[in-house]
Amino acid sequence: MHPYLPVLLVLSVALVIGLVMSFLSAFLGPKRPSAVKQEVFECGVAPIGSRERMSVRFYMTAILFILFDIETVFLYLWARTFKSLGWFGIVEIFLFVTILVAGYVYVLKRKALEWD
Amino acid sequence: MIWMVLLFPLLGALLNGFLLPRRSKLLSHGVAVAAVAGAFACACCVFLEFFATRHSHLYFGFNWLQAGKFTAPFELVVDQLSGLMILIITGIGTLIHIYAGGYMKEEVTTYRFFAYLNLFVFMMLLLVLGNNLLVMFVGWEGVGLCSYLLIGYWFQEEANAKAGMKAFLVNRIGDIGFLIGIFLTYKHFGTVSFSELSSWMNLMPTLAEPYPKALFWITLSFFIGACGKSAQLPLYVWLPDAMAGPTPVSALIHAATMVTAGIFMMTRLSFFFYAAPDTMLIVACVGALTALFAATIALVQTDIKKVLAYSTVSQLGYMVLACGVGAFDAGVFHLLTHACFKALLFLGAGSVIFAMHHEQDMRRMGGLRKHLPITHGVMLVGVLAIIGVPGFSGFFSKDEILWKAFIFPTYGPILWGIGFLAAGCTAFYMVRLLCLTFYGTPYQDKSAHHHHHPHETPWYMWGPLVVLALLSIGVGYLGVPDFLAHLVGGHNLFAHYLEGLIYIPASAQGAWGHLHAEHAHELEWGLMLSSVALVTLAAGTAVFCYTNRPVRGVASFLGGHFPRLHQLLLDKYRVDECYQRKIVTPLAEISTFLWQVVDVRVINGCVNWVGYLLMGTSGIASFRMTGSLHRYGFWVLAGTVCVLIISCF
Amino acid sequence: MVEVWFFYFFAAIAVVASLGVILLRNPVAAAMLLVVTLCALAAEYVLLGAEFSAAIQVLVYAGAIVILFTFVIMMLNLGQEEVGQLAGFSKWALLLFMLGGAGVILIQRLSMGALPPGVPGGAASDNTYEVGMALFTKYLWPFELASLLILLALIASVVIARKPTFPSRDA
Amino acid sequence: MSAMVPIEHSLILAFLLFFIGAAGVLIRRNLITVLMSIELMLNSANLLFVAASRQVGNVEGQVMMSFVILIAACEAAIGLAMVIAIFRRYGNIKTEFLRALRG
Amino acid sequence: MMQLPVLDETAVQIIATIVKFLVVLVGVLHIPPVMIWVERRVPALMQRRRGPNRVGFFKWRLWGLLQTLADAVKLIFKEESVPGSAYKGFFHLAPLIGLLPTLLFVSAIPFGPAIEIGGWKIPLSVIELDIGLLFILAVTGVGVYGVTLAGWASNGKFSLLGSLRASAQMISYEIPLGLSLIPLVLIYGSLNLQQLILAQSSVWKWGIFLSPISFLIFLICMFAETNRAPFDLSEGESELVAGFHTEYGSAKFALFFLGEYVAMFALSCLCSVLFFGGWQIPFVAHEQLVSLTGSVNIAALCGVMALLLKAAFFMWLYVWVRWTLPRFRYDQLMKIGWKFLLPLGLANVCVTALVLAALA
Repeated sequence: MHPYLPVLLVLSVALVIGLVMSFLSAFLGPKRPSAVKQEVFECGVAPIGSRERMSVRFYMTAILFILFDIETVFLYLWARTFKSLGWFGIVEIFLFVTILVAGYVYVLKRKALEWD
Repeated sequence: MIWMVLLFPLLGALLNGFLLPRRSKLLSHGVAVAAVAGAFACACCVFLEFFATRHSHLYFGFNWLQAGKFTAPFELVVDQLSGLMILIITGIGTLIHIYAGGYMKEEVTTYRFFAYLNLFVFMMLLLVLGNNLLVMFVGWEGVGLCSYLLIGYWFQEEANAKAGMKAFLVNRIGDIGFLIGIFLTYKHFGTVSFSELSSWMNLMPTLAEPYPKALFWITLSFFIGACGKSAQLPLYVWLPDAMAGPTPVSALIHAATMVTAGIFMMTRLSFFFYAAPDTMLIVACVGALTALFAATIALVQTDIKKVLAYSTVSQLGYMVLACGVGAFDAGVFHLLTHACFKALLFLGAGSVIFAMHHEQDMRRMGGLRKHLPITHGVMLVGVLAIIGVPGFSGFFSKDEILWKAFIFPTYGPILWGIGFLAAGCTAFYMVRLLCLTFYGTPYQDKSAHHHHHPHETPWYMWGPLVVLALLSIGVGYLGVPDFLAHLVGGHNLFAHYLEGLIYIPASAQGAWGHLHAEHAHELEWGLMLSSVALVTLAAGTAVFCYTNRPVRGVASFLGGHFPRLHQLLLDKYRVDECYQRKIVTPLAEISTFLWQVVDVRVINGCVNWVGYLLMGTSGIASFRMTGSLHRYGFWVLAGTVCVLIISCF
Repeated sequence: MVEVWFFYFFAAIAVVASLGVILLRNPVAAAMLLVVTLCALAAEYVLLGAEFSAAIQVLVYAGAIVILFTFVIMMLNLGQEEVGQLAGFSKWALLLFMLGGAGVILIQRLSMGALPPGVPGGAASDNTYEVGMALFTKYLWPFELASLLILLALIASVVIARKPTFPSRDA
Repeated sequence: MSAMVPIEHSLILAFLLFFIGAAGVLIRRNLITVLMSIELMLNSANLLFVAASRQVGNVEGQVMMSFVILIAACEAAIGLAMVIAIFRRYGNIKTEFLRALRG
Repeated sequence: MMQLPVLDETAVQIIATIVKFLVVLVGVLHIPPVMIWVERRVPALMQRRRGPNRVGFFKWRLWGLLQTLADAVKLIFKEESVPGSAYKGFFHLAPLIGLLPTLLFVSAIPFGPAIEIGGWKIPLSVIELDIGLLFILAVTGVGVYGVTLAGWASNGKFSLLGSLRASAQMISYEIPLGLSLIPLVLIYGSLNLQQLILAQSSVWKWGIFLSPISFLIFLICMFAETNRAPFDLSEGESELVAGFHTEYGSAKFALFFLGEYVAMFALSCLCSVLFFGGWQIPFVAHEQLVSLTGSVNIAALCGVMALLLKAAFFMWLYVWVRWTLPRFRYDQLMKIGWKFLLPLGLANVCVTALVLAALA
């Protein structure tokens, strides 16, 4: 058996069961819609919607996340081959990490990550 | 270890240049001194290691340039010559660095000064250590650059900046000579490595055409290079102007080390020069003439640094003369002694200037002996050394050169005579300097705009001076001429030390037989005594003229009786003006023509015309340039698809 | 042959989802379908024996890059009506698809049977280890340079996205 | 794992993805969708790398694929930063506003 | 020609996989009711209250255990209300998208050593991969979409802000989470969870002793990744009403709830697996256990029990911390993630590598 077949099996079984569960109350529950009920909840006052824009910091977080995510992936690769590479690998990855940390320090210095 | 010698100054320069906080002068100074001192310590180790075996050693760094058959590795060599040179550079360099901390105390940008100074030491070390012409050339250009930067250190004043540019440009002429020499060398010998060239020359019993002719041009080119760097006629003009830089710079670069690079280079290539007797004659003549020429100018100068500058040119002339008459060992020995006493004199002058609050005119000094006892003492030693009083270092080295000049078969006695006269002039102007500065009555400043009494400099300024003074006396005994040394049962240690390095190629043995021939000691004694007599006479005259007398004694004497000669000397023979009229102005006019007519009208005109044409026509084509990303993207893709389809068939 | 059927299955998902990416009017839906495409491709990588590639495809591509897209879409809060239109360029698109179709035929004609058969059993037993060794030895310099690229991207995006250089028009 | 998917299949799939991506770049006016289409094109290249790696029996294609992912990440980061900057400048992200290159 | 279906290896494993998954599913479906009961009774004990104790059949009230059952039934039979401005499709799909990755996650946990049924050797994890750790990281990464979509699809102010906050928080803590596991890979040299467990053969080789800093980082990230107190900013009731699931009710809300508790459970299991020897019982080697009980299967069940006990400890820790620590502010949360945990994680990796290389 292909080792990834269970992933597919789990996904399909879970999908079926999840769909059933999420539509359970659609069948079981009562249906009495009203205009007020269908309003978005904004503490009871008339909703003004969500048309304002979000802070650019969310975007900065996501950017940093991507870049460090890649770093983490490469670190995993290195960790997996660490025993074969030894000091050579350490030097290599330290250089890599140092360069990334330089970027990290830059971001900190520019205060791009400050939430206030 | 050898790499450490290079690394220390480079590191110092980088630290001072880029990393250190800009305000801490003490730190800048400390780092710079530590860098050079560290290099000195390493250089001592390297030298001792070498001295134990006396075998020159090559250190391969990396493959630097490679093109076809041509290779220029980054390779260093430690032998008699470079070993000695690194000691001079780092040793005297350390002393001057220590001194400079005091001298530059009032500066704001000391880090810049020390970064340049350390960089200079690095480049100079590279110059002397390189085992091929290209590495040497890197150092050669590098020291030129540092010299330029340091002459113009106070670049806020236009004169200083111009002096820097003048030094750079005049040096360029020499550098072109050097470069042509390198090219010719490679063309004829297929290598630029000293060791390979040397062994090639050593192995050739005779030189067939075209080598003698080629060697003439090669050596001439190199000599032009040496003229530029070592300030010989007619390229000496930059050195007096270079005194615009801070005095420690003058001491290190323009007296002790960089200006001797030309002599060093000629010694390095001595096997070429020996094989080109015609060049040697030119070298000897240029050297002798420079020695006398500069010495006469120095007679009447009133700026203390200018006197020393012309004195340096004159002494360099002696060294070149030594090279020209084949006595490279004497030349290098004079280089060594000169490095000690001229650095001493410059630093001493620096102390005087420092004490006088940057007053450089000797006419405004006088009677400083009371205020600056230590400086006075060391300056006295320096003056005695340079004028060649027996027992001091200058005596031995200068005497050796004059003797070798005398026995030179072609025009030997004439060359000796010129050198002899120059020695007399030297004695006169140096004693004059001493008298004007330290003796006599203090100058009464009518306007009295400074009330400070001159004070002795702090210990870290006079300390190096004392060391240099001791060296100025002691170093001479390394090279006591053979006939004197035989009296006490020794021989010329220095010549002996250099024996392995400087040799006459087999093919040129015939022309240089006189160097090893026996000569009558009586003659040698006679020459020596006569020069001592002349020196005594000249010094005595100077003392007579300049102490206890209205100061402008001889000036008024000369001005009264030979006003035109006096004016000529004061105007430095009007060489600068001549250059200006004959070379600079025509060049500027040609350049203006090239700029105004050829560049602006012809070249720019053509380019503009093409541009207008394209702008006119491109309007027709630009209807496709919509600025739409999609269209651009589409055409890129369409092109790709087309290429793919075409490549399928 | 089961692998081939799975391959077709995921290929179909990928193609349909990617068509959705470029055709749907709602950018969030497009982003989600992009995730689906990426995951389907990850499944293809697994089928091709490249499990490490599949892992980073999901981890970095689906789990990070598309998150960034989603964030930007939500941050700018673009309504559907603002973003849905096609560029006025449909005839070119038509031509493009014709060329594309021609390309498919071309590839098919060229490649079927023309390529050498693959090395059997090419999938490494320990895929991650092998990729790591290749990356850290043979591709040492590209790897180090890649870190510089990341640094560059980091600094550039901070600089570009941080402060508006012009007053914005709608403010 | 024994049976192999022929490389032609991967080629065709990669080709389809590439052309779908290219079409997205050409026909959409929304910068974000354009960027996503570029991701599709990059993915088609990735698929080719992995398939080729399988074909020749070593992992170098996969190493390349990880580099492409890295480049895609950087591209997305900078591209989206530019989208944000453009949004600030023009108030929307339609491509027809970006006509600075018009001749 | 008809042929009786013969059970070959593949078929057995497929059936076993489905069965194992169903068992796991049924198991995790019981977690929320139990946990909700715990979350009501434990703080009640802490605060000297009684907590829910009324619901029951006749006299059996079972310490309020039935209250949660009643809650579940209520949730399922409630009317489902969808905001008019919502993006309907994604609104319905979001809980599912949030749930699927956590189910995949929990499926990747090896609950015990392999058992043998009818001569077939069946591993006790639903999904067993060589790159198990990377798989887990990948599915947690995808799990962010559930939260993001839920908030966006609701098209409400609070939901959107809540979901952006929650997803930014989750991705921020994913990095230290990933970094904290690298030292373990360095030490044990594998990405396979089962092998990681086997490498921790004795208590002193447990991850917590070999890499305590990793454990610290992992523990903090565990709380942040599940948006639990003290990092439950995304649903900060006082500012955002309920965060990304403000608009959800009835069964879909239950699905979010389920997803959260399954994620907690999965992370607790992962923590036990990575730092506490997984299913290995302290001081008792598995071979000893097999010879003691005389059966591989019983020994394996003991292992499963051990793992569940260890996981239960962390589940309880979740509750304990929730009622002990106050909530962080959002800037503090981000500061901890990016300025404390990230450098700490990197330093931890570097130091571990240096020490290992020096020891080697």
